[in-house]
Amino acid sequence: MSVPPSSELPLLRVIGDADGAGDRSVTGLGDDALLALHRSLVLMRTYDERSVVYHRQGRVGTYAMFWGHEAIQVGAERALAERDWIFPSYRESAIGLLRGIPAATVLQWWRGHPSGWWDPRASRVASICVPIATHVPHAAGAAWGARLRGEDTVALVFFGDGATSEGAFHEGANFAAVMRAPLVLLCNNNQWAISTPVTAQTAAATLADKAVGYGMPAVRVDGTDVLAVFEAVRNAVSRARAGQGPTFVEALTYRAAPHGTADHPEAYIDPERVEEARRHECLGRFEGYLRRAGLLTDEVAESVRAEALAAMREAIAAAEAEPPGDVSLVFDHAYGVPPQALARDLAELRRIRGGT
Amino acid sequence: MSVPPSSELPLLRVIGDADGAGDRSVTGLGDDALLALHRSLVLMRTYDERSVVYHRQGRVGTYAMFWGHEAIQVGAERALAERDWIFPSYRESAIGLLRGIPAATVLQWWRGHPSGWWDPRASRVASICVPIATHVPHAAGAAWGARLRGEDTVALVFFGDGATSEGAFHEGANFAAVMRAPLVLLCNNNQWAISTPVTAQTAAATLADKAVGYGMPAVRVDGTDVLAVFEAVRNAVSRARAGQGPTFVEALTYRAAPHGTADHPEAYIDPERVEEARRHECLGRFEGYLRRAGLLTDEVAESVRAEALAAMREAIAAAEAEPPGDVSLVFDHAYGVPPQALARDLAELRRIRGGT
Amino acid sequence: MSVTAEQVRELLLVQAVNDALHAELARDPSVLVMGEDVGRAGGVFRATAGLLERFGPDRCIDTPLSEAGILGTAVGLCMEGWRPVCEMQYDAFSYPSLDQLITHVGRYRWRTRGAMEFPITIRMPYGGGVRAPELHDDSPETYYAHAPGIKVAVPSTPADAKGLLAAAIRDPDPVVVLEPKLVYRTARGPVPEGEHVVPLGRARVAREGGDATLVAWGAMVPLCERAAAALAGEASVGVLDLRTLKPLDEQAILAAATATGRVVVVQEAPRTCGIASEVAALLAERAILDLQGPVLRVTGYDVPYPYWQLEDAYMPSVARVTDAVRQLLAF
Amino acid sequence: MSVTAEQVRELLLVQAVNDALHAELARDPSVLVMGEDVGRAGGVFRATAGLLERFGPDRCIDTPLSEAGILGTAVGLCMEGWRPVCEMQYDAFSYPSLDQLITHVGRYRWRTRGAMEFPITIRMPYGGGVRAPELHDDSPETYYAHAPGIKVAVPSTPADAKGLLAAAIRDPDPVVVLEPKLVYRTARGPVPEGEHVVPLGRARVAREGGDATLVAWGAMVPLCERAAAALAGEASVGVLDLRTLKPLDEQAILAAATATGRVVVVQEAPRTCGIASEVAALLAERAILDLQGPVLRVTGYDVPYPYWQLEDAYMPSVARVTDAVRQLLAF
Ligand SMILES: Cc1ncc(C[n+]2csc(CCOP(=O)(O)OP(=O)(O)O)c2C)c(N)n1
Ligand SMILES: Cc1ncc(C[n+]2csc(CCOP(=O)(O)OP(=O)(O)O)c2C)c(N)n1
Ligand SMILES: [Mg+2]
Ligand SMILES: [Mg+2]
Repeated sequence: MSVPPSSELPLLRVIGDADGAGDRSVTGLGDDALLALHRSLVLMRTYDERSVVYHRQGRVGTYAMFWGHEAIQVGAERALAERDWIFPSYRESAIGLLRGIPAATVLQWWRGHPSGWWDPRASRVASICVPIATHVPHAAGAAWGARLRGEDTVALVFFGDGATSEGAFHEGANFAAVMRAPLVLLCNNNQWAISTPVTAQTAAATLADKAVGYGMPAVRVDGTDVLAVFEAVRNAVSRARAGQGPTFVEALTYRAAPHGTADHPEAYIDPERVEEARRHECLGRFEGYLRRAGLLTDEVAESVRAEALAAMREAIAAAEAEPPGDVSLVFDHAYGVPPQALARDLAELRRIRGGT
Repeated sequence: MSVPPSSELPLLRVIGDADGAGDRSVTGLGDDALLALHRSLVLMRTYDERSVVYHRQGRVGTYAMFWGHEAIQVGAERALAERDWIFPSYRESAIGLLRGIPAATVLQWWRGHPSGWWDPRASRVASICVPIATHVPHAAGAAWGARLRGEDTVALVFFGDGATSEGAFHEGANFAAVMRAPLVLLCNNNQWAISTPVTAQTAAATLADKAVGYGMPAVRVDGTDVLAVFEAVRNAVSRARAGQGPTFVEALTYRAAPHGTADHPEAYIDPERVEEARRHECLGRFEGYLRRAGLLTDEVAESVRAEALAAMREAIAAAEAEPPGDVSLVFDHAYGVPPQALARDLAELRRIRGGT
Repeated sequence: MSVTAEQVRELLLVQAVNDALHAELARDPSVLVMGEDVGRAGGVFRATAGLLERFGPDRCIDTPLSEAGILGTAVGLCMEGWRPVCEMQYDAFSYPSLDQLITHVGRYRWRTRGAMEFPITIRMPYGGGVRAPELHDDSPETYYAHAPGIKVAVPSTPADAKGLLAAAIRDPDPVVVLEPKLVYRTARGPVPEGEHVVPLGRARVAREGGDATLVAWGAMVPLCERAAAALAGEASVGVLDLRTLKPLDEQAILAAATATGRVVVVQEAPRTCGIASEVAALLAERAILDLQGPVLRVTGYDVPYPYWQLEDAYMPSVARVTDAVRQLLAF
Repeated sequence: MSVTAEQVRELLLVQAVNDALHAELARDPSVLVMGEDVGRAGGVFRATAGLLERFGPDRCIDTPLSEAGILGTAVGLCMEGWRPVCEMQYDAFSYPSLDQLITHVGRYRWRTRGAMEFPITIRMPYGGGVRAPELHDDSPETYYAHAPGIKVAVPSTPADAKGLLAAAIRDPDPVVVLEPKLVYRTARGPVPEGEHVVPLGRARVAREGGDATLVAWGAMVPLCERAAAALAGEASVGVLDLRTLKPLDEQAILAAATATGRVVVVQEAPRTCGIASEVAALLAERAILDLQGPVLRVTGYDVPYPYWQLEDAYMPSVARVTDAVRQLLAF
C-alpha cells in the first residue's frame, strides 16, 4: 500500500471559530455525549491544575502537567471501547480517570506512594510509561496479541513529537504495520520536547509523514478540538477493528504550560506564543461550541467545575490519609517466584530498622 | 520540505535490454571510465567467487558473499571523491578493494587474522560493521562532523532492506536529516534478510518511502545497473556536497546467492526466482552494454578476468604466508591508556603458554 | 516441578533446545516463539526447526529485524495472555533490546504490583570459540543478571538445555536462557522425552572432588571437566555447574567452599563485574572462614573479544584453569 | 597530568561540572557538547548552562530525542576529529544507547588496531534519593564497567567532579562519568579555577581510619563519612572514595585491606554483579590473608528501584552501614 505524504492532508476540525463559523457536528454524539465530554474535560483540567497547586504546596512531587492537552486525551478515550487498551506516557498519567481509576490513585503515583501503581488489567490502562517511546512496542504487541487470539480489541498509544525520534517508536510502529496490529498511534505534537522544538526534532514537513515509511495511513487533527480528535480516532479505531491495521494520528497542539514542575520555559519559549495557545485552549473552545449549540449554561459549567474541584479535594485528602507503604513493598512483586536472597534482605532490613 | 512517496518514483535505469533497447549513456563517464568500472566489477566478482571457494577449502572462515551486488558497490564508490567516507556493512566487506586496500587484508578479516583490521583513516573506509544498521549513525556523525569543520566531505553508508527495521537506522537517518549531514543512505534492497522477505520486513510500498518520514528525498535505482547506481549516487553526492543534506537511495536487486556460507536458502527461496536473478546479474548486463558499445571484446574480458584471478591467488597466498598474530594482540589497542591489569594478564598468559 | 518423562534419547544440545520448544508449545497453547528467521529457516542454528510447520505462523513468528521490537512487543503480548519465547540470533545482537529488558521486562510485574505476569523467555546462542566474525562471540550474562527482575539460566548439557528452557518458559518471571553455541553440536547426551523440567536456581555437581572446586557454567563446564581430569593425578577436583546465574544457588556454592575450601571460578565474559566476581564476593562474604586460599578467577579479559585466530588465547583454557588450581593447592 | 589552577572557588557539584565544561571547551576547540536540552535550556540540571551562548550552536548541540543517535553519531564525529561530550539526561535514559556503547564505543579503537581514537565522554546524572518518578534513580555503573574498552568515573566532591570530567574529556578512551545527582546541589566545596585535572584510576582517602574501611563512590561517599562519624566512639573507620570504577585503583583497595583488614563496600546499585562484588572479588583473590573477617556489601537490592516514598528503605543508609561495620568488628 502506498500512502500520500501527510503535508497534503488537511487538518481535521469540527469546532469552528469563536463566532461559530465552521462548526460541524459529529455523527453518533448526542447531547448527553457532548455534555459527558465536557465533564471529562473539566475533570482532567481540574485534576491538572490542582496537581500543580498541590505540588507547590509540597503535597505532590515532580509533576508533568497536561494543561491544554485534555481534548486529545478525552476525545481519544471516548472513541475507544471499554475493552480497548490505552498506553499512556507520563503526559497522560491521569487518563485512567476516564476509565474509573480514582484520582487519589493517580495522585499517589506522583506522590511516590505504592498505591499509585494500578492493575492495568482492571482498567485496560497500561502503566504510565516514563522512558520516551518505549511503550510503543508494548502497545503494538498488545494489539497484535489480541488479534492473534481472535479478539477484536484495539490498542491506542499516546506519545509526543519528541518520541518520534526514538528507535523504540520506529520499531514499534513498524511491527504494528507488518503484523497489521489493530493499533492507533496517537502523537501529541505539542511542538516541544522540553526545550527542543519539533523543527529540531525532524526535517519532515509533518510528523504524520512518518506514517508513509511504515505503509500506514495518517491523519492530522486539531488537538485543541475534542470533537475532531474523537472523530479521527474513531475512524482509526474502526479501521483497526476491521483488521486493516494501524493508523498514525497526529494531533496538533502547543505546549502552553511548562514541561513539568521543574521546567522554566521562559528560557526557550516565546511567552507571546504561549499566550496565544492559552487563548485557544481546548476547554474554552469546546465550551464555546456547546454554548453556541445551546447546551451549556453558566450554571451547568459552574456546577461541573465545582463537582470536579470537590472530587479533587477528596482525592488529595484520601491520598494523604493513606498510611505509608510497608517496607516489604520494596521487595514484593518484583518476581512471581523471588530469589531466596530477597527474604533474607527484608529480614535484615527490618532488624536494622528496629522491626518496621 | 515535503517529499513525494517513492512508489511514484520511477526506477532509474541506464543499461537497456539484452538487445540494447533503452541503453543510455551517463555524462562524465568516458570510455576509460567505463572500462575501469568493468575492471572493478570483475575484481569484486572474482574476489567474491574465490572467497567462497577458499571457504570450501577451509582457507577462509564464515563468509558473506555479495554475488550480484557488485554493481551497487562499484557504482557507488565511483560516484564518491577519494576523501569521502564509506561505511560498509559485512555485505560490503571487500569495498576497500576499490580504495586500494589489498585483497589479502580483506581475506584476513574473514580468516580472523588481526591484519584483516585496517586503518579507516588511510582509505576512508570505515571498519566492517557486523551488527545490522548500527553504523548508520556513525556515518551520519562523520558526515555531520566534516560539515561542522567546514569541509565538504560526504559520507555514504551501505545497509540492507532488513536494516531499515532497526532503531539504529531510524535514529541515524533522522539525525542526518536534522543536521543536514552530507550523507548518502544507500540501501541494498536485495529483498531478503536471511530468510525474511522484504514484504515481512515492512508494510511500506517501497523502502524509499522511509525517506518521507525524515524529510529527505529518495531515489530508486536498478541495483544490477552499475551506471544507474553511479548516476543516482552522483546526484545524491552533489546534493550532499552542496549542503542540501542526505538522500536515501534504494538500489533494487535480488539476493541470488545464499546469505552466507552457512546458509541454505533452498529452504525458503524459490530456486526459479534465484535463477532469474542470476540471469540478470550485473556483470553480464554491463558486459553486454560495453559490447554493444563496442568497448569490450572477448580478449579484453578474458584478460581482465585472468588478472583478477591472479591477484586473488597472490592475495590468498600472502594471507596464508603471514605468521599468526602475537598473543599480545589480544590486549593491544583496546585502550589508549590501558588499565594496569591488562599488562599483568598478558604476562600471566605468556607464563602459562610457556612464553609464547 | 515434576519430571514426567519416561524415555530418554541421545540428543545434541541444540536438538534438546528444539525438543523443549516442541514440547512446550504442544503443552501450552499460550506459548509462542518469535524472532528473526525462526520460522521459514527454522533458526540459523536450527533450534526452532519444525515449529512453523507444526504450530503455524501464529505460534512461530518470523519478525522484522528489530530486537527492541521483538522484546518490546513481547511485553505487550504478555498483556494479552501470551508467553513469548524470544530468540535473539546471537549474543551481541541482543544488545539493541537491553533498554526494553532493563526498563520494562524486568520491572513491569513490579509496576503492576504483581497483578500481571511477564513470563517472557529470551533465549540466545552465546559464547566464543566458534571461529566466527566479530560480535558472534560475546558472553553477555552480566548485563542480564544485573538487571532487576530478570533471571538467567545457562545449560551445559543437552538434558539441562531442555529442562532449563522448559522451566524458563513455565516460570512466571522473565528468564534469559543463554545457550553455549560452542557445544551446540558437540555436547551430546541423554535427554528425557516429553515434558522435562529442571528447576531454576539449583546448581549441579558435574564432578565430585575433595581438594578444590571449579565453578562454571555453559561451555566452561566441559572445559573444567577436562581440566579436572588433567589434574586427576595431583588432586581431586570437583566441578560445580551453576546452571542458573540468577538466582545463584548459594547453598551449593557455599557447600563447595565448605567441602574443599579452594574455589576457582571460570567464565568466558570479561572479568570486571562478571558472575565470577559475584561468586567470589559471595564466598568473601559468607564463607571467609572456610576458604583455604584465595578465590581465583579465570576469565575473559576486559578487552573486546579478539580476532578469532587469537580467540584460544582469550578464552579460558585447560592450561589456565589447571594453573589456577595448582596455585591454589600450593597456597 | 598537571594541575595548573591558582585560585579556588566554592562551588556546588553541578556548578563544578559546568565549570569543567567551560574550561575544556575553551581549552580545546575539538571538544563539543551534545545532548537533549543541553543548549537552549542549559541542561535540565543546568550543567551545560552558558555553553551555547559562549561557544555557539556548533559546539553545544541540542540533539533530537535519540540516545542511540547521540552516541552513534558521536562515534562518527570522532572519525572527523571531534571529542564529543555526550549528555544522557538521566541514568535510565542512557539504556537506549547501550548497544552503541557495547558494540562500538568500546570496540572501535581496537577495531582499527589503535589507528583511531574514540575519546567520547558520556556524562549523566545518576542515582537515587531524589524523590523522583520511576527511572530517574538508577545506578547503572555495572553496565558500563563491564563493557570492554569503557572506563567509568564517579566524582563525589565538586573538585573531583571538575577534575575527573576534565580527565575524561582528555583521555584518549571513552569514559562514562556518572554524576551523583543526589548531591548535585548539596555537595559544596573548593574547586580550583581554570584547568583542573584529577587523573583517572586513582582512589582518594576521604577519611583515615585504622579499624575498618568503607569503600564507596558517588553519593555513598558522604553517606559513609556520616556513618564513620557515627561510629567514632566505637572504632576508627576510614572511607575510601574510589573515584574511578574502571580501571579500579587496586593498590588503594589492597592497601586499605592491609591496613584495616575489615572492608565494607557500599553501593546504590542492585547487588548482583555490582562494583561492590568486584571489589570483594579483588580482595578475595589478592588479600585473603589480610582480611580479618568477611568482606561485607551494603547495596541496593535485586529489585526495581522503588516508589520514592519507600526509597530510603532501599538506599544504603547510615544505619545499614554502621550495622555492617559493627558486625565486622564483632566477627
Ligand atoms: C528515553 C528517554 N530519554 C529522555 C527522557 C527525558 N525526557 C522526559 S520528557 C522529554 C521530552 C519529551 O518530549 P515529547 O515526546 O514531545 O513529549 P511531551 O513532553 O511534549 O509530551 C524528555 C527528553 C525520557 N523520559 N526518556
Ligand atoms: C543487530 C543484528 N541483529 C541480527 C543480526 C544477524 N543478521 C546478520 S545479517 C542479517 C540479515 C540482514 O539483512 P539485510 O539488512 O537485508 O542485509 P543483507 O544481508 O540482505 O545484505 C541478520 C538478521 C545482526 N548481524 N545484527
Ligand atoms: Mg512534545
Ligand atoms: Mg537484504
